Amino acid sequence: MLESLPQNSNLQDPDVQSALVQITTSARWRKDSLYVTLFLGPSLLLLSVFVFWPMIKTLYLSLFLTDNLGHASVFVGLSNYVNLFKDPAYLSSLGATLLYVIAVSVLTIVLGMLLAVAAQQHLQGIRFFRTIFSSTMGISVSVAAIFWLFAFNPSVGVFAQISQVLHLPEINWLADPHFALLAVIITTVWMNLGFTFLILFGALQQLPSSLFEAAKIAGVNKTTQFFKISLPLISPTLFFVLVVTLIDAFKSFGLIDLMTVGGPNNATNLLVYRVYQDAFLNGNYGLASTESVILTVIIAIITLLQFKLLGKRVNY
Amino acid sequence: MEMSRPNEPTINTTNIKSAKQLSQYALLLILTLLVLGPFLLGLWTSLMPTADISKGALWSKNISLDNYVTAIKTTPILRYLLNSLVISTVTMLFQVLLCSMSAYAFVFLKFKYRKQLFMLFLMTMMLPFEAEVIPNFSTVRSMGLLNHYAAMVIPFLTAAFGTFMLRQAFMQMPTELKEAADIEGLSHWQFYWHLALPYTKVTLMTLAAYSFLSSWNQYLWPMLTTFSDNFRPVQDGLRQLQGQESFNNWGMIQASAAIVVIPTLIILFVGQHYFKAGLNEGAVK
Amino acid sequence: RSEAASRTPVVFWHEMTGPGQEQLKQFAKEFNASQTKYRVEPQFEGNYNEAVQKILHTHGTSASPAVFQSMDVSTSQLYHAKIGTPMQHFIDRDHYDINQTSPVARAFYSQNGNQISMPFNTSQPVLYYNASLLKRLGIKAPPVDPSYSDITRVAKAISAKSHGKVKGLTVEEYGWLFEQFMANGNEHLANHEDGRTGIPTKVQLNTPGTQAAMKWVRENIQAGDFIDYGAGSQAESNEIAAFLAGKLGIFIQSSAYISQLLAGTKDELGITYYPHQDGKPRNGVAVGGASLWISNDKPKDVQQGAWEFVKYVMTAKAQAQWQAATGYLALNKDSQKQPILQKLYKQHPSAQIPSQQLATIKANTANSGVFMEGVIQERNLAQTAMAQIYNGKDINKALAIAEKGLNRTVASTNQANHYK
Amino acid sequence: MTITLNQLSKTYEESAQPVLKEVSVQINDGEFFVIVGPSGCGKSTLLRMIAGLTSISDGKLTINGKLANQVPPKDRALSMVFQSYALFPFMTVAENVGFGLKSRKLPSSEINHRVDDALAMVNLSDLRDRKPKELSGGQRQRVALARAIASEAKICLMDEPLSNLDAQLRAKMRIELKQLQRNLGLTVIYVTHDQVEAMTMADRVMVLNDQRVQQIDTPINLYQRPNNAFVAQFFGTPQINLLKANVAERELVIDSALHLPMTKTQINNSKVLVGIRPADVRIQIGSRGANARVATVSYLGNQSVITAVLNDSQTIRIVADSQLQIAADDLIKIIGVEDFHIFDINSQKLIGSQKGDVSDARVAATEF
Amino acid sequence: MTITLNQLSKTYEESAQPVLKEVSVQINDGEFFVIVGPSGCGKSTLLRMIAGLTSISDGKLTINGKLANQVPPKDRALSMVFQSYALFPFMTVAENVGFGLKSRKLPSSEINHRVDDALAMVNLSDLRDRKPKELSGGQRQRVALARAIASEAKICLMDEPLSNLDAQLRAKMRIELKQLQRNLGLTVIYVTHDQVEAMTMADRVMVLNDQRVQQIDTPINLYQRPNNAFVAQFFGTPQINLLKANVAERELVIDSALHLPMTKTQINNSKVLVGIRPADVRIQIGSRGANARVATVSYLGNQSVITAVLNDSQTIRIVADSQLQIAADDLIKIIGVEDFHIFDINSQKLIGSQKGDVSDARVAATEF
Ligand SMILES: Nc1ncnc2c1ncn2[C@@H]1O[C@H](COP(=O)(O)OP(=O)(O)OP(=O)(O)O)[C@@H](O)[C@H]1O
Ligand SMILES: Nc1ncnc2c1ncn2[C@@H]1O[C@H](COP(=O)(O)OP(=O)(O)OP(=O)(O)O)[C@@H](O)[C@H]1O
Ligand SMILES: O=P(O)(O)OC[C@H](O)CO
Ligand SMILES: [Mg+2]
Ligand SMILES: [Mg+2]
Repeated sequence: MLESLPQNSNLQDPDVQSALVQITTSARWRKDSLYVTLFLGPSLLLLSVFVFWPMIKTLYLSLFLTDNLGHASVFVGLSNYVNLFKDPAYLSSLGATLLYVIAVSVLTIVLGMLLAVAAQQHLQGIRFFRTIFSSTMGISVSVAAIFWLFAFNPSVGVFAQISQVLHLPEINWLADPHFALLAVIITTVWMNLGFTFLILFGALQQLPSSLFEAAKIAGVNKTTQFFKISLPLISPTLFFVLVVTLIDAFKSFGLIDLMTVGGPNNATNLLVYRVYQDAFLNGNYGLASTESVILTVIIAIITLLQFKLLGKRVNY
Repeated sequence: MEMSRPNEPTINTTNIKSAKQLSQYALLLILTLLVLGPFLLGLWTSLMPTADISKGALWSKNISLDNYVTAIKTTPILRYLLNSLVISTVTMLFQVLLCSMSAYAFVFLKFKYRKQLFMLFLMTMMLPFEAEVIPNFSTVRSMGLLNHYAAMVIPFLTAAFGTFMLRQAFMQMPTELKEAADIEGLSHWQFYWHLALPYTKVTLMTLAAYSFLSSWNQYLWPMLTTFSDNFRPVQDGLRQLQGQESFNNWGMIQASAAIVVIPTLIILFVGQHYFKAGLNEGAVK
Repeated sequence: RSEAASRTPVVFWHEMTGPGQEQLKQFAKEFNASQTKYRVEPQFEGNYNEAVQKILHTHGTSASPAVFQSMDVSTSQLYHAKIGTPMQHFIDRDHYDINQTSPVARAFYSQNGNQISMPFNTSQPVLYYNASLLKRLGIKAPPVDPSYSDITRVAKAISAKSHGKVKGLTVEEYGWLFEQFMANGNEHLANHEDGRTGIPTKVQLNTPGTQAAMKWVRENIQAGDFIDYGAGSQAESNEIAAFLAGKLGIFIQSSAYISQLLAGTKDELGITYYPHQDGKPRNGVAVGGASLWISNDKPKDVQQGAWEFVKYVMTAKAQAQWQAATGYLALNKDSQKQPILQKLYKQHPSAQIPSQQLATIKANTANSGVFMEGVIQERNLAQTAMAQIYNGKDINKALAIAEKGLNRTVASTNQANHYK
Repeated sequence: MTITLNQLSKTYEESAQPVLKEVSVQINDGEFFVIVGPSGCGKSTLLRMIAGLTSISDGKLTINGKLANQVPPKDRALSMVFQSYALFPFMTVAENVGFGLKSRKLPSSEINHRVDDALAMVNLSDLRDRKPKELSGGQRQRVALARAIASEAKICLMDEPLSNLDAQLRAKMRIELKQLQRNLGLTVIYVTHDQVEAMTMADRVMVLNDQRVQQIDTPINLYQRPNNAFVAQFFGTPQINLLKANVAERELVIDSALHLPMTKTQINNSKVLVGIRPADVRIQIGSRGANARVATVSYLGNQSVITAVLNDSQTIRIVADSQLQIAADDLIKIIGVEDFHIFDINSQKLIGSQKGDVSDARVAATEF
Repeated sequence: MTITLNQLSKTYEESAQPVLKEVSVQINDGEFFVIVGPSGCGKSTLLRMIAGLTSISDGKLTINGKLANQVPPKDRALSMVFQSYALFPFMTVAENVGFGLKSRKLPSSEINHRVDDALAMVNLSDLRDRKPKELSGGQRQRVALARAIASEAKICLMDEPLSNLDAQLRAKMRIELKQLQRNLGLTVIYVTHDQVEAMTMADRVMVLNDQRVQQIDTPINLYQRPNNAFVAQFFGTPQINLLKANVAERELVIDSALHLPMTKTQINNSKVLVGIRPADVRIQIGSRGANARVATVSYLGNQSVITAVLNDSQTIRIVADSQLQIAADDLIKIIGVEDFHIFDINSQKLIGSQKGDVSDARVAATEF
């Protein structure tokens, strides 16, 4: 249809444009598909190479034993999976991971929200506090680990010193399997807090003020305003934060490596750390791939659940 | 939640009000202490000689910047910082660009299989990169990217997650704005660049912060793909330092940590003003 | 500048920290200054465990090293992966006098008389105690060849006499130490003589020897004189820091730490042999440490440069320097006469204990180290068992689980690599 | 730029009921076409369908003879004032107005010129550097208007563009809009709920109600010859009186005390609705021969609106000169009506109109 | 619930200029108080200051005798209709209306009852389960209105609550609002730009312009005794004519061909502005003795608005019966005016008013 166009047509000219109304319909689709390629193409390509393909490859490797050099060597079907689920250490890793993820997500969001709400107050110097609250955002894994390793140190750490002064039982935070995970959770939450705060705070700040004015006029108290207006309005953000924290928690690696290397007694041997150990320390790629697949499935299930359960209740 | 504009400070006349304020300040201070505690502790010890720190002392007669001098002089900490800065900045810029573009496509362009493609994107969000390091390692290895910035940047140029987040933001734009733009005859690119991006500035900033931080916090991947200080980013660099000081040179390690934190904190403080209230008010009735 | 550019770069990967790292840098500097053809670039690659896979997986890429250090127990795996040019090749070609190098150390890294890699840093696990502290508290020092109960006595005394301010003892959750308990008790970890006579197909971790060792630790834990620092380099750092700060009395660790321990405190350092089970003679412990390898994926001239460097660090002088700087045993026979070591021994007689220990060991297959793939897994499993036991789990159960896990790993490794 | 609507219908996806049914009209080049109707009748929907913002459920839309159902908005070359303004919040007033032009790559001198003119026209030149949130409601509306004006597209759709302005400004804007439309030869489709606007500006008016077009006609005709009772009621304030009447020979019996003589007699119904504009009722004050009692009087400048109750308790609205001294409960006599319309009582369709006389009502004295 | 504004002023932080200066008034319990003024004059601002949503820059606000400057909005016990509606987007219509009641923990039967009533009043019962985005503009506005109505707070602030409704619905709403206000004894402060609304509903009207109060008075007085030319111009459509005139002995010389006799003579100025309502001008058609030429005629139902040009080229607006056969360029004779006001030509303040006579203009024949 395009051939019927005048050769040097000026598409900017409104008159010509309207003359083209019918013809451009198909041309527009073509133009749109150009945009689609332009807008979507790069991302799609990258994701294919670095996400989709690896996933398939991982799935493949998980069905094999791998040799010294990481090549698939003996097809074993699902026996990697079976062995893993028979391994109590793996099961306890699984449990620890779930515990960690839930604790981190809940604490991060609740505390982040608390900070965000506190920072909404209109007080002199509130900007200073806002800056403080967001400051842990600038603190990275290794730095957080260094700060907290010191704090948790059994001989010179603050916690040890405090309990010594107060004659409390000394807790060997990082070597005691009952406390190591808690120590890592505390550190993670602390590290996450700044970013979560900033996002929630930003979202709260963007809410249309007129709605709160209307609520104030209607005599709605602040608590109700928060739960009935702010929360629904920032529910997309909250949902976003929840998804992020959860997924990120599942992927936690750095703090573990720096603080506990998975110990003591696998108490902090979270799933990703296991993948790392099996692949890059033990050289057992088949097993590590299997663990990767399981990790992926868990994250996928939880994310899907979130979308199913919460996604609908999120107000857009 | 008090939403009145910050530019309208209320003058407090009554005692009740100031009592209330006092309690608000108290709360803020407690929160500040909780947030800042470990950080201040770290900063403080970075000024003390390690010998005193290992004795568990919290006070020393020799408060100085010596640890910083040592860290800068004897370790490649500044190089690590530079590496991270390069990697994170490039990653962030591309992620914001590519994610916003694909998100735009999912919201404002109509095409076949749009829904299915988006589901595919969503799926990638659930496929953690950490679970795919094994094949990805072979990929960058066969691309000859090992021990190079490229290995740490290229796989992260886009993110399903960012796409998801920006799609959400775009969907929250009042439809009237897109309509007005259509009426004005804007091309997709124009709408994307001049309206969609500014409108979602807060989300973009959030994503930028997030992608910068994610990149900055990358740990496993650089650990697997870098083998020399020339390319090692700061997280792994600090880990190296920590490992290298085989008995804890707390002072110097804390100082290195502080050196790493300070620039990010500065960026953070500068970036704060983007989170102003009411950026998009007055658009529609 | 152009002179520097024209040199052939020789990338050297190592896993040394602290003074060891400093000394390696120093060696590289000296070596570079000593000739004009090569430029050795040392790069730290994390701990022993991490380095193995890095080496394997960069092999064949531009990122791979020309010469690298790899730990004792990785030898089997690297050998099977065929990524190094055997040292024997260079030795033969240059008619290098390999006999100047300690035979015990050499033996660890050779197969059928062929030198696979060059022993470079060789350590002994020993027991350290704070001699000054014992004096201060009026506690009798342990004997040079202590039994478990000798140590328990001292540990308990430290804890009691310092009113709990100083912890008596720690034994890191560390697979290497676990292996040494077996070696010292004359127990094989793997069949086929710890892998020396064939690829292991069966392993044991739950033995009378390991149970005795764990009971010993448990006894100390129950007595309250024990402190657990966990596992990994963090734990090592913490125990040393505590020791240096006078908060810990006794610990077991590699001799590689001697120089740091000497430098880190004014207290007098006490060293004994690796403790042994009561009522059983010590069988002796295996050497630890690592060796140097030359990659076979680099051009000839690069490999030549690597070989030159290896030779350089193996000289009597360099080895003496190395021992003084770290605590690894100088492997060159002539090193002991070097003034730097003479001076060290004079100042700190205890610094000689590790070499004495090694010299007094009668080599057998139980105390020559395990030649087996998957030692890292073994160590993880052993460490986990140790952590469990330290935290109260039944010793027998914990060890049995670890043993079962390791057998499974060995089986699947053998299957995957088609070892029969 | 003729726009033809051929049986356009719209049903929103969420709801089953159609919002618009079979709307047909041809809007001519250069015409000022006004759409009116009660709130929620589908005016905005229709406008948005023409703009291409809302999909057409059924029927055909042609612009300049070409089928346009599927043409994207930006290819329709039109401008629009949104009922909800749709301003770009992060741009200043001037940027909002000039943005479309800029993106069409007009020379910047041309842009500046048009922006200045448009802002001057809506009295916003002083506020050109403000952001929307710093504007009053009426000012925001004027920005939206200025944006459409500056675009100079040949078709301009306006959705209640003056609803938030005061009478003076609105009067001024009406005049200027009308001039602009004439000068540029624009085809304007204009939604309003303001009758004065519809009456004074429109070439033709479309009245929408109950999903359907009720009438499309010139303002005068709508007022003088309403198709049905709804249209009659829709125009004129106060609203036309619709009184039930029995048809007798040669007269309509509204009430025992109020009869209207009929000149035409071809009425088959026995009951009808009589439509009488309040301003067409003539009254006398005083209880003598009174047939209605005043219920309320509201003052409207130089006129007053009186509601009075007839004998049979039908209510009638009357516009009287405010000079008239009258108060609630006064008795009045309706002495005649100037014009009246007769509607079918069921279909509400117009049956006939009649010029009356100011004193022709046959009035029976009533006891109140 | 009396509300007293004592010298209230407002300056927005971003701008240097004040928006409102020294606004003082006492609004009585149960009063229907209307605020009018041109777009952007500060009506909404004033309302928001009373509501406590915008801070007061200067002056005192007392509610029931208590200083209220710092009282938070929710403690002021008032309801408000926002100009921009401020509906909660994720709540249905009914939820929007009931939300405030719910959070005040009213019994749910009471809430349902009030919500139903309010929705019925604004004709939205059918749409109770819709979300705001599925509503038309006028429907959204009615939800906002219903929310305020349901609240039954003793003080109700309304910011152009009917601006998006059609005339019929608006008329209905006016009546119902007024009734509601009376029945509940509400104190209503009502912003509008609709004169009819101001005139018919208000007990008193405040006219704002130029940051200041121009006049506070009953509707009748505003119309009949405007304080100044602005107020005079603000009320009445078409707008009052403001003609320049020279003061001569016993008459005002508007134009060589149009003189108005004066009964009062205490005028010291030599030039004044004469304000004449268009409906007060009486004309005759025909060139004989004509003193003006018709420029435009616009048809407004039963009336027509004529603009005519006088001899000295001043323009005059005239409302005439639409029965009158008249067209552009016709010559007419202004034969007299009913009422007129005299304003100072500089201060624009009222100097005097005079009842004229429909045929008292001394008219000289004019050459056109
Ligand atoms: N946030 C603000 N910052 C600066 N100026 C403002 C702000 N809000 C309003 N204004 C200005 O204050 C003046 C009064 O605004 P207001 O909204 O009270 O007007 P209004 O009388 O309600 O007008 P309208 O009838 O158009 O709604 C306007 O000129 C407006 O531009
Ligand atoms: N998205 C939607 N989904 C369902 N119904 C809708 C939607 N948008 C509008 N409606 C309904 O369609 C009808 C027509 O709406 P429209 O906005 O066209 O009315 P309008 O004539 O412009 O009214 P107003 O004068 O109040 O603006 C209304 O009853 C409205 O409730
Ligand atoms: O710490 P090192 O260097 O003494 O080595 C200990 C073990 O031998 C490593 O396998
Ligand atoms: Mg509408
Ligand atoms: Mg307003």
